[in-house]
Amino acid sequence: MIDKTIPSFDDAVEDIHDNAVIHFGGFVSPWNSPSYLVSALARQGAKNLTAISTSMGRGPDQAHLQTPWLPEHLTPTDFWDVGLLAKLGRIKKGIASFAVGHRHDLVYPFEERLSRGEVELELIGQGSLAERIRCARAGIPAFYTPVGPDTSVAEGKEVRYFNGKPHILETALHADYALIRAYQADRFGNLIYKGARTFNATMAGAATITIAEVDEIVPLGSLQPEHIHTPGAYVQRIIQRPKNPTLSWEESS
Amino acid sequence: MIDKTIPSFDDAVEDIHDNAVIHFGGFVSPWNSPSYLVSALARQGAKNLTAISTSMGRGPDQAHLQTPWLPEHLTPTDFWDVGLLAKLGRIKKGIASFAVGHRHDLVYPFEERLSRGEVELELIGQGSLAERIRCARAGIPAFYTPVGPDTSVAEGKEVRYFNGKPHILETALHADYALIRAYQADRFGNLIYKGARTFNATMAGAATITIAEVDEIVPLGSLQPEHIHTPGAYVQRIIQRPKNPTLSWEESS
Amino acid sequence: MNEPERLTREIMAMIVTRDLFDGAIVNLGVGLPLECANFLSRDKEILLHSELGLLGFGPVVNDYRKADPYLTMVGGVPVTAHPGMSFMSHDESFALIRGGHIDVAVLGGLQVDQEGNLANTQLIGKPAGNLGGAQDLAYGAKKTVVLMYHTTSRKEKKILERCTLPLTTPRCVNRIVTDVAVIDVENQGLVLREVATGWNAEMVQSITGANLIIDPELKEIEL
Amino acid sequence: MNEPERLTREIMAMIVTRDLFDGAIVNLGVGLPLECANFLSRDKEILLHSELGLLGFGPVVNDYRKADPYLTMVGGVPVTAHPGMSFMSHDESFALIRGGHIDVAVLGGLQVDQEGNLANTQLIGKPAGNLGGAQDLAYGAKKTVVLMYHTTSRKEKKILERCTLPLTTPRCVNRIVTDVAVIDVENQGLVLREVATGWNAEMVQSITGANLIIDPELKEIEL
Repeated sequence: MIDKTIPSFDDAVEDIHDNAVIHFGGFVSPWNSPSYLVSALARQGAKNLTAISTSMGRGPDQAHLQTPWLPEHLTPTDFWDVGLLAKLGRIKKGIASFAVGHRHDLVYPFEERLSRGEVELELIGQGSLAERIRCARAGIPAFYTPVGPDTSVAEGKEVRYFNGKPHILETALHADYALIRAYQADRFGNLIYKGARTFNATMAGAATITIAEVDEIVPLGSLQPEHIHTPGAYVQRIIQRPKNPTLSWEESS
Repeated sequence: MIDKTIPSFDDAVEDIHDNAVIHFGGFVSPWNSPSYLVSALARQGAKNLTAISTSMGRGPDQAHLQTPWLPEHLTPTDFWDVGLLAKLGRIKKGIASFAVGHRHDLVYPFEERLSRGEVELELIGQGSLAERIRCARAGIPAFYTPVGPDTSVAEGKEVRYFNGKPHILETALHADYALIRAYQADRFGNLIYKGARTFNATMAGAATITIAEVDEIVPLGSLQPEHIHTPGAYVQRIIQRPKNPTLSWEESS
Repeated sequence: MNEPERLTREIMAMIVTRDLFDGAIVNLGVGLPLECANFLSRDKEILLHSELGLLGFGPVVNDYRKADPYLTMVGGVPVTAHPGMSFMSHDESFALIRGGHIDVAVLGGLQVDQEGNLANTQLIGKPAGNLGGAQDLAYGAKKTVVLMYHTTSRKEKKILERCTLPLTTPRCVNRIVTDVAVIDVENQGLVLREVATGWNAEMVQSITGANLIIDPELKEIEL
Repeated sequence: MNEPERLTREIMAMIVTRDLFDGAIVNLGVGLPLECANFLSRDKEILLHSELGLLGFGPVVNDYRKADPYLTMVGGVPVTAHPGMSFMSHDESFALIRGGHIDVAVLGGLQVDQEGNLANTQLIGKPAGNLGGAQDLAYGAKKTVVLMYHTTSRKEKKILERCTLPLTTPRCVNRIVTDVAVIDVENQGLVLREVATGWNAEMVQSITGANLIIDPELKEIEL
């Protein structure tokens, strides 16, 4: 019998080792961030991580600032992102399209460490980041893209002309673990997302172990085959978010 | 106001020109083949076509053989595939993974012409075919794949090593038109498929003009945003199949 | 000589939306370009796209108590549901962009030059920039419109012979809409098409760092 | 000497399904491999995949009056719905294959050689072959099992030192299951693991075109 359900978030991330390469899904919102997986990884302590994420995150102190536009009852306290791990000094390298706060008064943990030379950064546009991750899922080691020639992202990369236009060679970004967020799952690991599917659906299957944090695990057969966004073949572990939010990332759930 | 609905199949394919490159969707079944678009194109008469299709088709005489396992009431007479166009001598070149009948007693129209040297064939595995078409949709001109080195499909293609393994360079397959089949559409061109989505969902958006033949056009707003498989941005024309099947490909609908 | 009044951000946005065609698929960058969402013509169906995998959404939510947290565009801005809306993954969203399926991208700009090069990602005093999806949008959209103030808050010129900041995307800008003018990037250079009320070609040229070719049919901006 | 009885196609299929692990994702080629679908253990959950974009479907439909025309696997064979089933596009289906997410591919074979090279696409007397999805499956699956008769209907050998037919995929086969033996492809060559009742290593070697290494624990095939 297939049952990919994991009993606790601590169990879900238990085997993540130092120096692991990790995909962090979502797009900087409490409703698409794998917050409980991030907080469990923070407690677990693995370090020297390479984080692949669209944004290097805001961290625990500023995460709530992400949603100042929402009324209080829609502003969850249980929102943690890769910035928490940067704050704790667990990140060695980031591969991202957003690395710093977009205003001068917003200085995030990864940015602080970057200024001090404590972390490495590979800045890449969002489209190439998404495609490089999708290639890892699809077994494609490299592709040529028309996006990036004559800009900073082209540095050190092969340039080749197709249809008279310059293209750069981009390589797949595979990870050891993908931490993603979905709305519903069944025990086979089939996933359904609510709203924009962001990097969660892109990263599912692009890592050796994909772990999905979901709002709800539903009985097998509840998800209509046509509606499944990510087939279970891409997902190794699923875990349901707690019904009552935990107040601090240090608290197990 | 956006309304991509076309009044007749003849109108839908009216502008397809001689020497056009065309994606033919589906996977050799009456329930996923764009049969009425194929028959309209047969009537329209465009020739010297390059056909990109997983199979070069069975043609009008043998199309019904595809479903010998089905009881009569489930064996539709209105099933036409690219083989009809091959039979009529409209195809100049095929790019496909199935080019001939799989038994000696099954000789299809494209195969007959191939034996006589009247048509050109580029035989390619199904995975590389699908990915090359997806790349056209995604604006990627070329990619490296581990599938194919040291086989016939590698002939004339660049070989390059990644992770110590040989890969071949495959290029995008863009078309002038994609003729595809879906289950439901709204006037924006959003599509939903029933069952396996086959090459229909792969080809949508991989051509300058994507034309979708659908079982039903539903009012805008009927399709739940999470359930839409192909966003309307990939589709230029939609047309609903007739309620009563036509009996011959020569009959307009 | 006192400078004539410049256009408000609302009027700037309206210039952009004025030119959108019915059925256009449009991506609005964060900041100033997002203002366009508030001035879409009701006579036209414009489909807005957002990078995180959202196409055809409705206006930005004004009453945040009514916000659906699962329905936000880039920047975390809540938007409304709209008939015909669809969701997708990030990779598909950028397939849509890179593959040329977006009609118009409206982006902010720090600098644009006469070759249509765009610089809009540098963050002064920061250890790195933020690229976001700007490179893909500027490359992939059939038409790229830069919506920006004509000069910086320190009166520095932003339209130049050659960008001095790191490029986001080379040779991508088709039109520049500012608080004083509408300028098209053509093969022969920057063509001044329209000026704000009270402005003339000379005055626009004086705050522009590249030579402007004056359209013989130069007009005052009208909405 | 009369040859001992060979195994039926049903028994051959059961040898393959015997070895599938609970939770395995398996793709069955058309023809003989498809027979495996009828002998999946009820004690294990095996997810069947089909190239056209179908994962986790149920048994092949026997009563065609009950067939759902929208639910067919490759070859147009009608199958049944199953809880946990999902559908996808052709490109995603092959991302799944090429990306290494299929545990076992069971393919037919015309020839297999001692390096694990596979030839299974040539069609004698035809102007071209059919590649289908075999190249991707043979490459992408974590384990590739070839299920075929040990010799052709004309008694020609099919397990060879080197394939003479055009290769489908080089160095891809892990195990060969035939109507007389189970043979693994190892670094050192072909290892004979199991033989059918009444057969011994010598007899299998006599109809095999490559040297067989005899497993010291050679067994009679049991299900």
